[in-house]
Amino acid sequence: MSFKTVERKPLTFAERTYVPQIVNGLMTTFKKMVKPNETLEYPEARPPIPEGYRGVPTLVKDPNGREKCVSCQLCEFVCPPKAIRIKPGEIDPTSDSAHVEKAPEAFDIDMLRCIYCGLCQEVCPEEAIWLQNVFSLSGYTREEMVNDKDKLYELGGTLPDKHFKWDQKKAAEDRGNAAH
Amino acid sequence: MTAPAERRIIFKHIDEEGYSNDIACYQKHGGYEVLKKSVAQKPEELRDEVKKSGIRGRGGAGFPCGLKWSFVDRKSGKPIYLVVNADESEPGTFKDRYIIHQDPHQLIEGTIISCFANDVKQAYIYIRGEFPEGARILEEAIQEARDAGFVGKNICGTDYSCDIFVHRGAGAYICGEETGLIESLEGKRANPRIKPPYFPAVLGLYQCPTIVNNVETLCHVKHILDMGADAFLKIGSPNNTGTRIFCVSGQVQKPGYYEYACGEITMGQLLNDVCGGPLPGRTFKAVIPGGSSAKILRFGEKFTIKNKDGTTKEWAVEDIPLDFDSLAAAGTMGGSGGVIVMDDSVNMVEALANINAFYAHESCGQCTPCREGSLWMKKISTRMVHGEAREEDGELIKNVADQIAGRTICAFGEACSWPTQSFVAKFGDEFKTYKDDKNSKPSDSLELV
Amino acid sequence: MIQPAKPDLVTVFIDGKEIAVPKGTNVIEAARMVGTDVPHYCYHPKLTVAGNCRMCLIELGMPMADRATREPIMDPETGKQKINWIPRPQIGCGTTVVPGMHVKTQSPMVKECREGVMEFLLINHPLDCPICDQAGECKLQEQATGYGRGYSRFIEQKNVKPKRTQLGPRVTLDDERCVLCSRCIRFCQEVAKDDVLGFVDRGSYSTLTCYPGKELTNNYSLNTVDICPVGALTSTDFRFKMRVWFLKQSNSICTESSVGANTVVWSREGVIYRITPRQNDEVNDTWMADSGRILYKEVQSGNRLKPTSDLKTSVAAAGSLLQDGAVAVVGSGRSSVEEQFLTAKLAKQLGATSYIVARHGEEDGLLISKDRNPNTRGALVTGLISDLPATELSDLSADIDAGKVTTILSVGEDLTAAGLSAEQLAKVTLVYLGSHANATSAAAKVIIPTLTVFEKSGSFINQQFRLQKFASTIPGLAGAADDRVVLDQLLADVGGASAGSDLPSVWAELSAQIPAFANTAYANIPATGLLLDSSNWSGLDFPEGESLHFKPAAAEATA
Amino acid sequence: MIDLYLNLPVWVQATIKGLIAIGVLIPVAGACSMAERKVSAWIQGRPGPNRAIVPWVAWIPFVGKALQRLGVFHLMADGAKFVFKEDVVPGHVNKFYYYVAPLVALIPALCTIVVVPFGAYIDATTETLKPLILADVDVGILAVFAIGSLSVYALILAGWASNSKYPFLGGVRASAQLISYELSMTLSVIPVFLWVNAPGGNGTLSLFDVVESQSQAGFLGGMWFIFLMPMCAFIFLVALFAETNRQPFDMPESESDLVGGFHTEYGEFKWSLFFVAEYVHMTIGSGVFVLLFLGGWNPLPWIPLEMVISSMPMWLGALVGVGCFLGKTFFFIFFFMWVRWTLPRFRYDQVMKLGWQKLLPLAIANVIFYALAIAMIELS
Repeated sequence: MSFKTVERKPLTFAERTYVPQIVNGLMTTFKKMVKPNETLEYPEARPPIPEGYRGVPTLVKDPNGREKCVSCQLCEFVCPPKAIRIKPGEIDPTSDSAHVEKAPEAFDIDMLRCIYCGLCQEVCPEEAIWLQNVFSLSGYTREEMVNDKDKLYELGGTLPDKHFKWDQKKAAEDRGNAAH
Repeated sequence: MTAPAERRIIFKHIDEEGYSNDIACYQKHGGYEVLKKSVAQKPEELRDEVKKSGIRGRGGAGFPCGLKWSFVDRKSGKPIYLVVNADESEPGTFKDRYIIHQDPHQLIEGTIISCFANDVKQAYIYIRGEFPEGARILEEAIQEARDAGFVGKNICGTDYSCDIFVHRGAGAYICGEETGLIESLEGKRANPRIKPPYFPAVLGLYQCPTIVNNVETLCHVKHILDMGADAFLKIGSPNNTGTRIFCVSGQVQKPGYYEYACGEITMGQLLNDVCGGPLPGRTFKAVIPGGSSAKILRFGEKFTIKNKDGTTKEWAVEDIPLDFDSLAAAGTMGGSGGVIVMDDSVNMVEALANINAFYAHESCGQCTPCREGSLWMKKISTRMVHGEAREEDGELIKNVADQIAGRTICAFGEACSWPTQSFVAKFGDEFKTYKDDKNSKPSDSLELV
Repeated sequence: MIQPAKPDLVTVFIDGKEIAVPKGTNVIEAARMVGTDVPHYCYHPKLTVAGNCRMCLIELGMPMADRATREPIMDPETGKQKINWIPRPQIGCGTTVVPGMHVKTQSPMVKECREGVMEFLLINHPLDCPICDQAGECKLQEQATGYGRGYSRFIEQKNVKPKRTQLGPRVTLDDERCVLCSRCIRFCQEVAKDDVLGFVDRGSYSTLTCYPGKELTNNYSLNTVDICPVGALTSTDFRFKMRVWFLKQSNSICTESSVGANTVVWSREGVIYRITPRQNDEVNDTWMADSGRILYKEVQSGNRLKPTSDLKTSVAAAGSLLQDGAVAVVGSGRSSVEEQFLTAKLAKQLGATSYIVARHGEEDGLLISKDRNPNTRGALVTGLISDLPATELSDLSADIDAGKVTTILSVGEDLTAAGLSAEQLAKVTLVYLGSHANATSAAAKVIIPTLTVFEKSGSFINQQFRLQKFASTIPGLAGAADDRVVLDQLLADVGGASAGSDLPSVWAELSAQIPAFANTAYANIPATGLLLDSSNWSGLDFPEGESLHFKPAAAEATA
Repeated sequence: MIDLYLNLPVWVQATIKGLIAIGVLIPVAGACSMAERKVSAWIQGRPGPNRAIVPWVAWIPFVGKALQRLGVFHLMADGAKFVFKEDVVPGHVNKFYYYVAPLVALIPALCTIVVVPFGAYIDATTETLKPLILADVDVGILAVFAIGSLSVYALILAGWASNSKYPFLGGVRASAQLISYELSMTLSVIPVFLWVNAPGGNGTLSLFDVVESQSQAGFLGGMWFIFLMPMCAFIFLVALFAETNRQPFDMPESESDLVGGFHTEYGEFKWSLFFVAEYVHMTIGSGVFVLLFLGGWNPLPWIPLEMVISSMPMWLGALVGVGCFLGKTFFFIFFFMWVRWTLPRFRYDQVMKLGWQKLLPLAIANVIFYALAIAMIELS
């Protein structure tokens, strides 16, 4: 025996006519009708974006304004739809962040390909790529939908940093081995 | 129990009034007589005599000298070299310097005899770079000996010729390691060689068979051949023959060098009776018996030692006879004879920081565990004394040391990890509580080497 | 019990597996033969053993024997001879096998040693993998996955060392990443014979540097980058260009000289990023010259010939030119065997004399020979030429002046460089097949753009008469045609019998017509090349002197 | 004005009245589509359509905004869209019937209005209440049923002409369903007319007379038929839902199983005609229900319209009557929508079962019951 018959309570006459149920249903919907709306009137009203929301991928700078991306191309590698394209480059030796050595020369994310999976953010060893709260992105041409480096930094802005690892590195370089 | 009397063989004349390091004085005290006697014998006989005497190397490892000589590849057709290791850099050791400064001819005589015994035509004295005076004295002494016909062509009128050159070291602890020394002697960085295949007895200096012996060992060779192996065997205990020079330093009343027959004196006798005990108002806390790389002994700890007949005996630190085997049984080593004494005023973390700083500075940087590990240990112990000690640091530093010992090219791996291992093993509580220890002086003012 | 091995073989037991290895093999190589990887940094099979990384520590044991009687001591439990394990770990690279040796490469002690060494190597390593070009082919990364701790116990300040040191014109050094394995130093001493590298400072502060006043300028400097197990030595050319995991590897042959160094070409999406040597112990070991590594730049050079009309039209135009007038064919020592064969066929069909131009340069006795044509021997074997070529085409020059030649087909050769004057070129009708523009292409009536060696497949015959194949590494320039196709179509156009231009067809013909290639098919040429019978040409006086794995016939005879 | 109108020939008057009726009905149908969206939105807690706005209306303070929020301009946008959308005709359809079907749907729907009175006024000359109706014919309800049920042909035609399986199924369902419920519906109004045509009166099927009989003096006379004959009203209502293809009876187009039912292949203006027809149906059906059971233009039970408007000018009285009627009708239209967004759609077999096995026996029993009851009253 692989099944069990469930005893059901026999329906009363009123129940069998369904009329009380229908009336009940009508009451319910009427109550709903007079209640305030539950929907959000986008775009005038915007939803609160929860923490950790995976919106449009962006590039961020550290609080000193240094671009965090070092073009390690791990995001390019991990990106499932191959939306990311990076051309690595060397940082100008006269620059303040010359000690970082490497930065992207070009960084494109094709938003027509992007699936907002967040793997790029997860894989980024420099915490440079973040899926932030921009959730609606539109354009008239395919080209417009490819975010280049400038656009990505404009979208990303500056995020607080906990580590300042490159600053520490530079400080250590300045201090030399004498300290220990 | 009072200490037995000093038995000076090598330092017999060293402290005598008017004893100088010129050849005339040396000959007046019977110098070069053994050489004259030896060159008349067959080299094999000399080698057998030395082997029979059981003399163990005084450089630190305590390897039997006769055995070492027997390893030398005499069939290769290549010249055999003898190198005198006068690169005395083990902290706490200063015996070789005294021999060189006070009695260089004793060394030269021992060297030439050894050269003759091993058919060596060319010997080098590799002297520590920080001993410029010693080098000068040696140069002069060799010149005197050469002029007297004891060194150079046709020694003592025979057709045997052997010359000695003094080579000043490049100033590194690792130059005292025999293969490092050989590399340095060849004019390279003193990076120890891998063994196999570079055993000095086969592929040593200039890829030729090479004997590397300590200063004190070679001096003993002279005395062995002088008194005969049988007489030498009677000094000291079996397998630990001859006398040893103990260089006592640290917090005792009378530090200095003392020569005793091996195993004749215990640690307690040496420190309390010979050296006058601890400084007023202090008690002994620990002692390192054989140079800074030897494992430390903590006063108050007990050692259960197995006798040969199967019975056991119990030793306190004070009861340990100062010979190679007894110290090894107590978990440390006779090493180079540098006895470093610490009393209760010493904080062990700070002492270890000092030792670690030395070894980190001296690591040659060739192989990974010692190169990275020694500096890491230094960084940990330095951080501790600079006020950032953590409770787990003791365990960490010991674990780092465990990762070094036994995995390096040369013995430096052990040398730098044994102090840490033993300090933490025996004074682990001090490492745990260092941060809260009232007696500690965690500040930058603590000067490390 | 040890099986009686062949005299030159030694039986050893690695992790219990018995294997007979040649005498003198070290434990790492022996383990490799049983398929066990012993991790290492400083050891390199082509360099002397330094034994300083301590990563290859293994446990070593010998069968126990009674000291006095030499009787083996048996273990009653297993019935086998007891093994006397050495309590301290030994290095695998510096330990050569002896009969009956037992090795443990996977024991807990070995694992602990490796983990310890890994931790030590990483504490002062900057861990800047995101910006390090070695990432992806870094031995530290590889071994860290197996033996890394996963977290750091090191809370102190890491050592600071010089970054971005220019060791030479082509090599950039990041000292912080260096694990002081000394491979580069040994390479410079032992292979390049240019002892310029060394360590300064002591202990953990040891730093790799050039000797004062010296630079790493030798033509083999980039091999130090190849053998550097970490990201310390980087190629200035390749630095920060592309991550290696994106790159496709294709086997190729260096065209710099007749040595024919085996190479790997690394490309991504039709762009070549670097060329590295490929191991071939008979030709180039694991080395190649720096000058051969920049040859890929010709693919994107500005003077590439671009198609102006479709192939059919150009071939028809060329064909009609070649059919009237007295024709001479100038083939090339840079063309592949297949192309040279087709060129010879075409010349035969046209009744033309065929030439190739010799190119000579300075040889370095290592991997660059005097003959700078990668395939002079190919021209001899395929019958394109019958004698050694000259650097100047004086016969052809005389024929032009005498009016005996009115049309010249040049397969990628610049005739002005081969001694013909501009006036002489103006006198004749020129058909030029080639990938790059030059004075000859400028004077040519018909130009058919073809591919560079990186864009096509084929084979070369090097100075040892070793037939070596190369594969196309990137798609060809749009519109440019494979030389083979062009030659084949030209042949068909001038009335010859075309047997197809694809490699199997050409090779079917080659193996049928050329005795040296009998029973050879392109697909069957081994990756390390196929040594051909060179006795037919032993009388020729080839220009090459001695190099890494090559001795000229004369020297061999005297030796 | 009224004189002028009354002096016009009868056919001109009829035409004018007809145009006015159509002019009201079609916008009402449009408004229904709007209302449907709004009602569904409110029930579902949404604001519903609220974006479209004509610029110059937007400039009116408050009102413009309010109208926009109400979504009234979507109606215009929708209409414009239907008119201007590309007229796509699938290749596989039977063109003639395909084009005819929407017309067949709309024409009967609009025709029924002819016999439906939508108000009443006091004729100044006779001082009696006269209906506002296009054609005050005696067949009344019969005409409504007769013409109204013609619309099923539109569905069948559309389903057939589309030459595609879903529309075909939709058409088949429509025909079966309409026949099933037509019976109950017709039976359900018999008691009403039995009551109205009490013995002694002259027989009538006029809807005006039905309303009149709900505005008599006395308790029973002023009582609306919904109170007098609730079962009739119930059966009529259920059948009405089925007849107008409103949920839960929208079998012909049930989009969950038939994609779009009979109009799957229809688009743009032609589709909108079906739409309008459905809403017109609904409007007229509601109107008939109001007339039959809710006292027509009488404002409240026991308060006849005559009583309210006797002192008013004729035109005002007429307006009040129309207002009462429209108000009730609109409520009913709202009721239709309310039900739509409350009840789920029946399964087709349930629809058939309900129609034949439940509603029809009930309707027959109902007729018998009221026939007997009325006979008893008459006899007593």
